[in-house]
Amino acid sequence: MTGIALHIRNLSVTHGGVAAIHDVSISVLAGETAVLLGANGAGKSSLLRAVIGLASSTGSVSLGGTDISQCTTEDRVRLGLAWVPEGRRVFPGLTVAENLLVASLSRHAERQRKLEEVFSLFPQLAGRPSDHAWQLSGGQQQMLAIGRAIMAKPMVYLLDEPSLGLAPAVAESVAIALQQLASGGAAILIGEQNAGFVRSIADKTIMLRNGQITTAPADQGQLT
Amino acid sequence: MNARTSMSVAGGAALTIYALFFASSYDQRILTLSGIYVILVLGYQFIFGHAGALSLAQGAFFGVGAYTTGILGSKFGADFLLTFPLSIVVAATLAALVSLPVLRLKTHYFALATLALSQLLLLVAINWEPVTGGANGLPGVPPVTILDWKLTRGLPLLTFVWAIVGMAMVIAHMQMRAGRVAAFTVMRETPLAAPSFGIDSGMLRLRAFLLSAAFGGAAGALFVHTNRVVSPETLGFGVMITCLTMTVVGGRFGILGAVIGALLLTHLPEWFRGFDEYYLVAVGILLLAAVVFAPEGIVALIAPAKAPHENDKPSLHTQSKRASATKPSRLALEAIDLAKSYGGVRALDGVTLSFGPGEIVGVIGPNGAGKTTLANVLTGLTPVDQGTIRLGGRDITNTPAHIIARMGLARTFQTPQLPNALTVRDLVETTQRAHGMSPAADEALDLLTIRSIADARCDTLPHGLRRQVEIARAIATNPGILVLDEPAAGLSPDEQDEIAAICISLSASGMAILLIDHNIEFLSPCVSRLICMEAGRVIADGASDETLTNPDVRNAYFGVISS
Amino acid sequence: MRTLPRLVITFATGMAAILSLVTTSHAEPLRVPVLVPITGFLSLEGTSQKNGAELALVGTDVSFSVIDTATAPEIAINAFERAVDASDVVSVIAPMLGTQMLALVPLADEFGIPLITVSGTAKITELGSPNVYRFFPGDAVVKAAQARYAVEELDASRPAIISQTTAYGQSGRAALEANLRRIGTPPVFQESMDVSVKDMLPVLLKVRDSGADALLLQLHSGPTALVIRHAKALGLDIPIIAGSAMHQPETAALLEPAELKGVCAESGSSPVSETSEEMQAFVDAYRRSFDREPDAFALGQYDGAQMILAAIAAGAQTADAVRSHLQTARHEGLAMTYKSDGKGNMAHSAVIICYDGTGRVPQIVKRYENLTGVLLD
Amino acid sequence: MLLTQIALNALALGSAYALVAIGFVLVLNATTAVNFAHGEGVVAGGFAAVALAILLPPDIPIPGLLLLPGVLLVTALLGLAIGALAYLPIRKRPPISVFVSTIAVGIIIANGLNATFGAAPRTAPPLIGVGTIEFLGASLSRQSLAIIGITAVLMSGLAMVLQRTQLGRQFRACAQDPEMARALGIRLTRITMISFALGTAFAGAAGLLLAHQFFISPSDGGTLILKAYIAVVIGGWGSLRGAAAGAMLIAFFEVGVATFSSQPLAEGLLYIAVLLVLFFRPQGLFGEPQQVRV
Repeated sequence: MTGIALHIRNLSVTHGGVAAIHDVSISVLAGETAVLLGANGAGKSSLLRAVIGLASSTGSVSLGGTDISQCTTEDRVRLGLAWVPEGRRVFPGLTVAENLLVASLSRHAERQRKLEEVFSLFPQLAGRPSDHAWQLSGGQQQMLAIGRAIMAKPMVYLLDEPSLGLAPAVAESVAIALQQLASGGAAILIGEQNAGFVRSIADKTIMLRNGQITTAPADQGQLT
Repeated sequence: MNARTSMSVAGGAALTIYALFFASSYDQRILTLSGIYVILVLGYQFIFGHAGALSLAQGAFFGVGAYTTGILGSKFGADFLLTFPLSIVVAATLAALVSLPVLRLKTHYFALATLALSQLLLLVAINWEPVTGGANGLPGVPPVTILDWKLTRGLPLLTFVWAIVGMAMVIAHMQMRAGRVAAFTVMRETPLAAPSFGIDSGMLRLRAFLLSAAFGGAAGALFVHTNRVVSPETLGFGVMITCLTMTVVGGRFGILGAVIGALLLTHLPEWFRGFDEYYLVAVGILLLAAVVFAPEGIVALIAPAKAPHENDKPSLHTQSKRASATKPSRLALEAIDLAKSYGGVRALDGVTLSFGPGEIVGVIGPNGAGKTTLANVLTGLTPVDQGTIRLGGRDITNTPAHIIARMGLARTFQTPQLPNALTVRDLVETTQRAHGMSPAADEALDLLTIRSIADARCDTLPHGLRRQVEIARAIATNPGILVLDEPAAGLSPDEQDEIAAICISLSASGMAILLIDHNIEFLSPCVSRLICMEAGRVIADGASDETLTNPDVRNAYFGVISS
Repeated sequence: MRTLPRLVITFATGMAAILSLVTTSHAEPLRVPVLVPITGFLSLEGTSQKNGAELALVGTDVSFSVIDTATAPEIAINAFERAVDASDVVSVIAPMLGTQMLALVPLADEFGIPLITVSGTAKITELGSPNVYRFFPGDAVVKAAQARYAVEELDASRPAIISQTTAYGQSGRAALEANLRRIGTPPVFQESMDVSVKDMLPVLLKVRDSGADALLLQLHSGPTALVIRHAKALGLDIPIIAGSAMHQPETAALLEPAELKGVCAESGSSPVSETSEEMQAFVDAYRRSFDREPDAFALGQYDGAQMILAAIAAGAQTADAVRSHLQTARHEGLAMTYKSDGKGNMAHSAVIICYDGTGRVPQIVKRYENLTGVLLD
Repeated sequence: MLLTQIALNALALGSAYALVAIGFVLVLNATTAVNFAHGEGVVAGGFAAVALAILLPPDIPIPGLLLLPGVLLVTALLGLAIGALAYLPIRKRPPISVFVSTIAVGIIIANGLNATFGAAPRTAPPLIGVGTIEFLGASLSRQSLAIIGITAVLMSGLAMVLQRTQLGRQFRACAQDPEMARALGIRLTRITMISFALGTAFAGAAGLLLAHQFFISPSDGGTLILKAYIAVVIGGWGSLRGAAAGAMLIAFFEVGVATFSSQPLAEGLLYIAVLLVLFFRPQGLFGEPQQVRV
């Protein structure tokens, strides 16, 4: 799988008349991991929310060559976009297995197969399918949130601050999982302020400041 | 004169001409009833609109007023000058009695408690036949009688009722002068943070509840004089639903909304009489359309307002110079052995720290270390399980947050707590008023060089400016202690430098500052001391370099970044 | 029964009314507005009222419009003000809800317009107003019949009362208790309950435990049927003498004929039970017009409206003239003979109906004529 | 024996109330808005049963149970209409607007039924025949047993759907975090409309269950929504278990406490109990204490 999986062109987002993202263009190839580095409030979350369709924006977003700018969030997901939000937002009252199953858009058999796949990627989750999501630790919740995204078999992953609040060892295993997804052909766009976490996995780094791209890509590890 | 005012004047004049010259006795009666409902809705706006609490007791206060007048009038022929004030007092007293257990309840739990109260009163009215006349009610309530002057129905009663409506409007207007509207807005939109602004939410809610009861009682009393009979219907859920509907359809704030809602809903069924047995279906359809097309009230549709409290056009100040900080009171904060658990998790576990005038103390620590809990506990928003906090030598442990704030401890929040509907100036001045100061926002705004946005609504501000507004709001009361929770998060390096410089200048004038952040680059240049927390404990407390080189700190805090 | 004379008189007055209206050829028709509850919990009874009035007034020169009073007093007043906001209103058909009547009486006095109603509430004729005319036996009459039938005919010595907490229930209960005491059999148990109560088992268990040997009801239609159904289910085998709500065909329709067996009720009349020709004509006309069965409220209101027509036929062209006719005249109605007792109580007779378990049409088992003695004069 | 009978009646009434309250919570959880026309949903269910019963052959005693699918269908459609007219257009507005828009819908339904069916109370066919069954010395009403049985079936059906099916998982996900649910590709509007249909169908089923034993009239909606509201709040806002428990509590007062005191007194005691519960548990019986941080 090659080619541009996600292409963001001239994207702008405004909140109450003030620009949160201004004229940002990014493209991510299939199998590539791109990292949006920026401080808290630089506009990473706004950008990712605009791409998934939860924040209104101008400019265009295309997915595997299809323009999805006019699509609803639900349709964008169905076309192959997955979003792992900041703070995980797993469904606390659903069990681990239910959190995963609910995110699948496939039929029953395929759903079960995908579930096993997530469990094999995250053995920590495999052991407790019937526990409620609120009982999990932060790291496990992050894995669950990523696993939930995997269930929909997306071609592009959007991750917002996946390392936030994670112990180093846990962050490491999350990073390894992301690498596996990329090597499987998925395009990954990560919004992150912790450069240390993404250093090992980023193919491309984009610096975001005050809603705009500031430095050329492929310049890694700036924030530390 | 703005659009809304001129529209009100024109509408009022048209209505007066109609009432005086064109209205039949029947029209006059409907207008009289409308006026009574205006009073009821004006009262309901206090608790439901301004305080934002879904009270289902407004009908009960109406009924209590009605029965007070009804019983005294029909059994003793008592004078209006006695029964009317008494109806108000009895309703307000009832509100005061139930306020203690009921007002602390939230959202629908508050609604249910007020509903249960109303239903209990209804049961009493129906079943206490000797006094209330039971289900039949009491006939023979005299007309409004003042000394020997009996008010006849028709135009005299209409004029009298609307004169009282006018008085009610004046009282509502005086009660809801700009400053207090803003305080209510802060309480409603940022309920958790409001106490830290010095706002006594409990008192505000109580005031709103008592006012709503008093207005309800007055409306009930007039209603009984208009019908000359008091019956359990006045206490029934129907009155409450009517009142709620009028308020939502008309508008939750402001006199015009109350008038529109009351006039429309009393006239609507009368207009549709021609539909015979389907007339209420027609009323329902129009009501549905009204809510769907004007979900914020018709008043918002015909005269859109920026906020419940209107402002003139923002005046464009030029970027002003930074003012020098005035001298704050000199205070020291001391915390001894604080502990706080949330359902088994020890968020604070024996924290002891102190700092005093002129000091800037930084607090760092990984996520979940208890930094924000510390800020909440020190400022009184969260009660401690154990430990002592002293402010300027006085024990303030578990003192209400608004009192602590007024003693000179100000703070900002990790996520700026700005009420959407207020302008920056209103927010700052509301805080100053809550501290008993005369409102003067400019100085604090100048200090942050944000005077140019003084008249912008908070919800239009970008992130960086929101932080600056928070800080301006906090220092506008000249606090002795300032607690800043992640003031630099999300700011550009330039903006961060700006904040640091402000902190330094404030501390130079004697303010004690606790700076919670995890950005070392931001903290290092300005703090005199650095505290590091982990898992609810202080693991280091000393000069910046000392703390930063502490092996425990490196392990706990820099583990992630340097991995 | 003086069937023939009555028929003749009715026909004659009707003809006279029409003739007089034709001959005098008023520019503005006289108005008799109909203010009745057609929405809310009393809309069943209110609709009967409306239909009865309508049946009498349609086809005459009297102009009328129906205005809903729902259940609250202020809506009744609104309706009244709306209705009298026209000239030539000679009388108003007023709601049967006691609370609304209490609110309307002072207004009627102010405007000098007589109110014609079928409300049973005792209090409305005790206010000293010359403008209240009740064409249904008041609580004083029907509750006397109900109490006497239970005690004298069914040999009850330990009666129990279940009543509603509405105006209808409360004033009826008071009259019933007073009548039972007067004849020396005070109730051994009484309870009042809200109209929304679903399960009657609790109250019926208490009735059973009280050792009552007859159960007297003062409930609205639905609750009356509920009590009967639940009493049968419980096997509570004591006679039930219900209030007038039971005689309404809609109430009987809620129950199986078997459940109705042995159930009796008081009423002013029972049109569906009567076999006389003129009553049959009324019942047929009513069915044709409204596609339902008439009840005593409809008939009472019909008779009341007929008396107004008779007054007009006799030359009354103003409210004052209609009032003086109502005050003094004797009117042979379909249900009974009406004459004011001086306070506006026009009806003085009641019937007791019972169901035999084979159908939903009750038999009249006892007539209590002229219980107040007014008609003797 | 007496106690058995009281308990059975309370359970039957509580079951019907529980269906109403659970339907209310289904809509509440999907929309965070109060559907005040829910009481009229019950009334509509009762009248749907009355209307459908006319279609049954008149002389052959056919159990009212057969009407259940038809009633569910009619009220589900009504629920869709309520959702489409009174909720979707104002879904982004303050929830209190929905409170009033559904009050308006309630007025339309109640008065529409009053004008078309007349004001008289109506009765629907018995669910599985009339009479009683003797069991352990108590005579148990067939109707009560049927009400309890049907409620049990409907509630376990709902539990099955919610716990075991993809739709149920989507339902619960939307209730917990609607935006996140959308971001997983779940069609929120569809789920919302289904919950209106399902919630109102539950109300409609309750209407059928109540209509024979307790009759139904167009003006009944008001007291039913009051009871549902009390049950849902006292049980803990948004909790299905709490709603059922709250409904049982109301029935316990209406039947149990009323047996040993009087009806008005029992009603008063219920409200006092409600106030006491709120005093000691401000978050309701099954509600989670709120802990919001700033």
